[in-house]
Amino acid sequence: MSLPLTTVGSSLFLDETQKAKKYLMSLVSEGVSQAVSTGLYKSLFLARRSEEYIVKHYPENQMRSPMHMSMGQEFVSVGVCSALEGKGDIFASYRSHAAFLAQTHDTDRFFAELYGRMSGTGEGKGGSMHLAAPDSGHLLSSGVVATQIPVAIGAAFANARLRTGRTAVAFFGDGATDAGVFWESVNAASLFRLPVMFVCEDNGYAVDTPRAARQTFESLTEAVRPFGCDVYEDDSGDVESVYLLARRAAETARSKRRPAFLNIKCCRFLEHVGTGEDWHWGYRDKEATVRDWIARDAVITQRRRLLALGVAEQEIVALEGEVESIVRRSVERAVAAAIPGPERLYAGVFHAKA
Amino acid sequence: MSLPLTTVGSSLFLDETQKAKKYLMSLVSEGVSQAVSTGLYKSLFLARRSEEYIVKHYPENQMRSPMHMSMGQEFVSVGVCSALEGKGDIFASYRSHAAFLAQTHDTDRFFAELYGRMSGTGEGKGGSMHLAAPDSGHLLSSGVVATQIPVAIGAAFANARLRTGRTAVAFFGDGATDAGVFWESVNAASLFRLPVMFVCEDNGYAVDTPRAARQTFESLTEAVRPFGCDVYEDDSGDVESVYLLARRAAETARSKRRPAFLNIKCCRFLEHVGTGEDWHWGYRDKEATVRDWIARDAVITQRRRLLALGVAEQEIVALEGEVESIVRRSVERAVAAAIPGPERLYAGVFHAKA
Amino acid sequence: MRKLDYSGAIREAMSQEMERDERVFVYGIGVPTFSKIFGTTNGLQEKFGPERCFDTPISEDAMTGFGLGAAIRGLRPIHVHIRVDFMLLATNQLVNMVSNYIYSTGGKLSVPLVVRAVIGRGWGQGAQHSKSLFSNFTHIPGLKVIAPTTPADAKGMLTAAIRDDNPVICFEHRWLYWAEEDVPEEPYETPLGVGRILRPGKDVTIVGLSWMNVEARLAADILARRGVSVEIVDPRTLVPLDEKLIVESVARTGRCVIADCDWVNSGFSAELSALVNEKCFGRLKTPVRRIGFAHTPCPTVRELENEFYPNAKTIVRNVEEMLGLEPANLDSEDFFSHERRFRGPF
Amino acid sequence: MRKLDYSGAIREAMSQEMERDERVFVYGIGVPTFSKIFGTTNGLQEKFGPERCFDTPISEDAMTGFGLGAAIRGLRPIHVHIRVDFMLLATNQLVNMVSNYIYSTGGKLSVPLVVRAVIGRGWGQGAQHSKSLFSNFTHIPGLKVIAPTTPADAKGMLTAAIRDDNPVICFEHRWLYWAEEDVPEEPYETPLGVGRILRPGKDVTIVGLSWMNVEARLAADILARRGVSVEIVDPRTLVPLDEKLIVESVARTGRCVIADCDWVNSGFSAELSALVNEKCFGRLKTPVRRIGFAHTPCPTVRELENEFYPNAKTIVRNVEEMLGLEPANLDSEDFFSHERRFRGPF
Ligand SMILES: Cc1ncc(C[n+]2csc(CCOP(=O)(O)OP(=O)(O)O)c2C)c(N)n1
Ligand SMILES: Cc1ncc(C[n+]2csc(CCOP(=O)(O)OP(=O)(O)O)c2C)c(N)n1
Ligand SMILES: [Mg+2]
Ligand SMILES: [Mg+2]
Repeated sequence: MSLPLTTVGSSLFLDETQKAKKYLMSLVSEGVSQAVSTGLYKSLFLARRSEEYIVKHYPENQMRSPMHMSMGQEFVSVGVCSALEGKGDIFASYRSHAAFLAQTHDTDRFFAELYGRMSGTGEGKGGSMHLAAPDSGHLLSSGVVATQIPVAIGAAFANARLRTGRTAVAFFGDGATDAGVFWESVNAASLFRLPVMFVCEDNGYAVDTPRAARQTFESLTEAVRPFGCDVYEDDSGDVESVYLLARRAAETARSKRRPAFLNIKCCRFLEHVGTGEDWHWGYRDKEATVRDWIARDAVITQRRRLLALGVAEQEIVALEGEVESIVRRSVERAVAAAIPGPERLYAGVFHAKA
Repeated sequence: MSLPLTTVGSSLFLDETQKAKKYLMSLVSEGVSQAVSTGLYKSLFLARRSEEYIVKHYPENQMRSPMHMSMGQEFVSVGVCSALEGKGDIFASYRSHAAFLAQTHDTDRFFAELYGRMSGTGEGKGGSMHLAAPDSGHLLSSGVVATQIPVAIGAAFANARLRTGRTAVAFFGDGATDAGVFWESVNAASLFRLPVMFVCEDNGYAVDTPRAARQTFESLTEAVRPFGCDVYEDDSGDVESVYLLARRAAETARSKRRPAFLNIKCCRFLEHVGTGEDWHWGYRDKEATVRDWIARDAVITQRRRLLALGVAEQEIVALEGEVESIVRRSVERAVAAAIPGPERLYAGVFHAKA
Repeated sequence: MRKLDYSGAIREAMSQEMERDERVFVYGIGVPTFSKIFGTTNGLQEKFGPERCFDTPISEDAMTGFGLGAAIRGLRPIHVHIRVDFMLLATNQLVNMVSNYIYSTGGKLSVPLVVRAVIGRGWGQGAQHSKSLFSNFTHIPGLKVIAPTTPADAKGMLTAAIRDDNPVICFEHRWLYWAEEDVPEEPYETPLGVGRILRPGKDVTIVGLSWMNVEARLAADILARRGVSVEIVDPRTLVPLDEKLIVESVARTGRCVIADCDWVNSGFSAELSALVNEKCFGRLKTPVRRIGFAHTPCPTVRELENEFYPNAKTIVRNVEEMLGLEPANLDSEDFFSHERRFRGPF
Repeated sequence: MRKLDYSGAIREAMSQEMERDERVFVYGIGVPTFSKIFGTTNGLQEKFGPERCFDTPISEDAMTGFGLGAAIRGLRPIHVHIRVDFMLLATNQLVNMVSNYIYSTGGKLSVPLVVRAVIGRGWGQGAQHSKSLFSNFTHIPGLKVIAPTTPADAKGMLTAAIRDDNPVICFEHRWLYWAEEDVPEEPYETPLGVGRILRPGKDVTIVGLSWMNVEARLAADILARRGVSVEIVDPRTLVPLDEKLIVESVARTGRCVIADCDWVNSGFSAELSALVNEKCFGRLKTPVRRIGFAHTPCPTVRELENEFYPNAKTIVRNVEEMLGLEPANLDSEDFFSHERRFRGPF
């Protein structure tokens, strides 16, 4: 299966290897090991391929639920979750496929949930907007804008009290910063000295409403600063840049016991909800979006970087093949898995002691 | 009837008339006419005397409802409402006695409401926390923290649309700035280009919780700035200073079609709710509070200023006597007024077309 | 008369009232943007400009207070929520402010605020996009609550709501947007507080709320084929309720099923059941039955959704039991035509 | 055993559970500050430190999410609201998040969160400080709801709530804080979901909620003097409800008054009435009656408050009517002892 989007991005560097290499290296300020670079690519590719499978199979109408695709934005959650090396506690919005996979790598439970199967994260009751695998540090995703944000600070409080060494992370869109609860949460986190990370996946739109139609800040990041966070901004569109930033932010947050706010610019490649493109809506300019973002697709960039770092193409292809077959098998397993029987309806409203 | 609090304040300047005069004159940056100075004093005195009557009569248990006294803070709403010369639309918190009287001067309906009489602003149904005299530009007061703030921006929108020439003003405490809805409102007002005034009566406490236990801003005012308001701060404790500031802010807001945020430091002289003092709670230092605020009581300061400006003491005494008898008569009228009969219970749940 | 669908009827009511009265405006998240709230705001911004039809930040709490403020200072706002679930962020303003402003000012003031909230089953919407919550608002004195079922009612009742000087919450089930019928072109008011007999019958009364009237009609057709005559009463307005219409119908038939698209426990169906039982005491042949959502959060997966949501079949089975009839073979019936019609993503 | 008042019982439950389990903590606006939530948090900060008993900003929405987050990551939070009215700011978190977290994770997780909400008449509290809103929460699947009446129940049920792995909302009527009785010193659980017969009787069942049980007892005493035997059933837990206890009592007496301290329309009393009517069909001698607030916002002035709130007299009159008795002369009764006892400001 080949992806139009990926193809667009890859053209950028095709005939200019030297320039590309220099560009790629310039994107990050410090070095990361080749293993990390490869790991980041693997995570990115896993998220991308998984969503490509969703795009492919969605029309079959077996995943019967609204999907908010991460495509194009994966580098944010991949960068952050990787930086936390599994010690993150992730709270995400409905646009949480990438965050879920970056954190858990668990395509089996992921697809099972999308297909509404017993083997899914919530035995099909949750669906795409309510993914949760707390055993792997993905605590929840939520379909009501900004609702996950205060929950993350409560988890940060528990982590601090119980000394779990885990760092709570709230992922949310720029639209969530319209909501009062975002500002309440930032203030409370700072007041309680909680090393929580607020990560804004700033794609510039809430559905098709641009930031300027919702907010008047010159800089959102600067507006957050007085609330007592350390603030960071990134518009590189690059996973390693985000990775390094997140590492630094997490360290600072832990050592200073202060929340971190990361405003990461990104671009949603597909429509707000659903698996198609949305150029016909007319709210954003295709040419500019392709030029500024899709052509600089972080997945392709990272692949190019591996090549530039001297990783052999066959190695990358092998890795991609491995990921691809994991994804394919997860989809197959999900399709074949048991659908919850009607008796499951009343099960699990309340917690049953094990 | 004489007031202990007033006496404390008056001592400051008693033996130092020259110094006092200089101090008083230095408090304001521009001049105001003597008529305005006198008017401000009259408003201050009206609010103060009215609350002194509440203090006096409250133990009779005929005003049977929680009272949140403005005493000590009157200069904020008096300064602002006077600056708007009756063209303000006022939205206040439960601590709204001074705002109500500064805006309406209507002691009759005020006391009637506190006593729960048919002739009150809400025929006794509203009480101290729900004063409203929309015909006089006091739109509402509300007992749930911060709830009045967004309502003010809606009124500002209507005023702009209907070209009423009125300026909506939200008064609220510093505690209200903990609430998300405050930040939502500031953002929306700025986005919609509404010339609304957000006036924080910053007494430093939410009940007995000091600001530092609730917020982490170095400066609240600076935190509001990026939201697209013009911001102002005042810690003079002086009514003329507030008056001039509010005039300037209102003019700028109207001409630039931008909201204004005014952070006015002040001090609540009495307990959070009720008519007594609260030194025994132990959350604030009596000596410091008296020194920094009560001794600089804005009511006394303004009286001194009138003297310094050459207003004859008899004139002031006459004015005070006039106000006092207005207040006394309003109380008498309220006491004598009709109590709503049981048939009023079901009346007015819905609006009845006239 | 021409045919109009429910979505068009809602739009026409707003458009005509905006034409008639400059003070009327409509706003809310996504109101003028691409998806136009299921088409109900189509063309309004083009026609009335961005001052009278506009988008907002994702700030439901503040934007509800905004509506109240605009209403008490002379405008007539219509605030739209694309899901009642999101309106929960406005609960404080609706319950603590909007509902009691008139009363605590001694009844002298008016609050001409309309809040439109979309409800209803979609397509794997899950627990946060599927609630109805009628009773959470009917419980609050000072709020009027309507839930029109037909396009003609939607137009007339929304018009009445816009002209009403009190806050009105209007619940619109998304599957109703497709329903089509003859709708008068000129503006008209369908008075609030007056219910409607959607179908006369004599064996059993079904009191249907919103979408459940559609299911009730299907059920009535099925039951008619075996000789059971069903009366369907649509209260249309939940507050103030047309008690008389309901009580008289049940007094006639002696049997009552309340079909709600909300949870049963403490739902508006409980209020209706309590009412009917009080007022028809001694005249009921069988206990009142309540039909509604299963008492669980709404599951996402289709197979459980089908268990969660009541439909015509649920109604048929209940009526059969009440009448002591053997369950009919319903294999040839199509109970899921809408479920199939609706297909993602939203 | 020693006597303890309700406020002390609540405090003791929290204190003993905090001692027993390090993960328990209590927080909310004003929790550790001077007024100590009617004394219920006295001494807790001193004993357990500011990490386990703390104040918050006036940010109910965020602080509710905070509780959920702490609960799903291993702690056992108790969040306190000095008025249920302020908890409305938390509606979105409670209804959209807290209630369905367990379900949409397939029932695998636990949410050991307790939310305490103070309700009840005070002293000219007005429309924004006087609500109960039981039904707004009993309507939501996934929330447990309790409303203990007696000090012993308060301690036992709050203890059970703290140990429960599900979200529990605990409603406490402020006038109950003064009630005193023998309360065991050691920690104990009063199981949730089990009601209680507060007074056995045979002529009529009064199902009382929270404070109304106090009024019901007074009414029962008055009625006893003229030979009417009243049974008082206190469900104590509203969700999950002890249906059996209620239904059996009404089946025995054949008469039922539901006495609620909340609005009647769409209130929990409607749910109880619907239930009783369904389950006791044919066994009721008279229609079920519901008693509650007048269907108006709460007025501030005392004279209208007295009309707004039901009390023992309301109950007596209703029972008299149900039994076809002449209204007794009640002039010598004191129906307002608590109203008088309570005196401002708060
Ligand atoms: C409280 C609330 N209001 C409205 C919505 C409808 N809605 C769903 S997504 C969305 C846009 C959110 O934008 P943003 O936070 O930037 O996230 P993005 O979709 O861009 O990732 C809106 C308004 C909602 N889910 N929740
Ligand atoms: C939403 C809400 N939460 C809690 C309360 C309880 N409460 C009443 S006044 C108050 C303090 C408010 O402080 P501030 O805004 O500074 O006003 P001040 O009383 O100092 O004038 C609190 C917490 C409330 N009324 N509303
Ligand atoms: Mg966005
Ligand atoms: Mg304050």
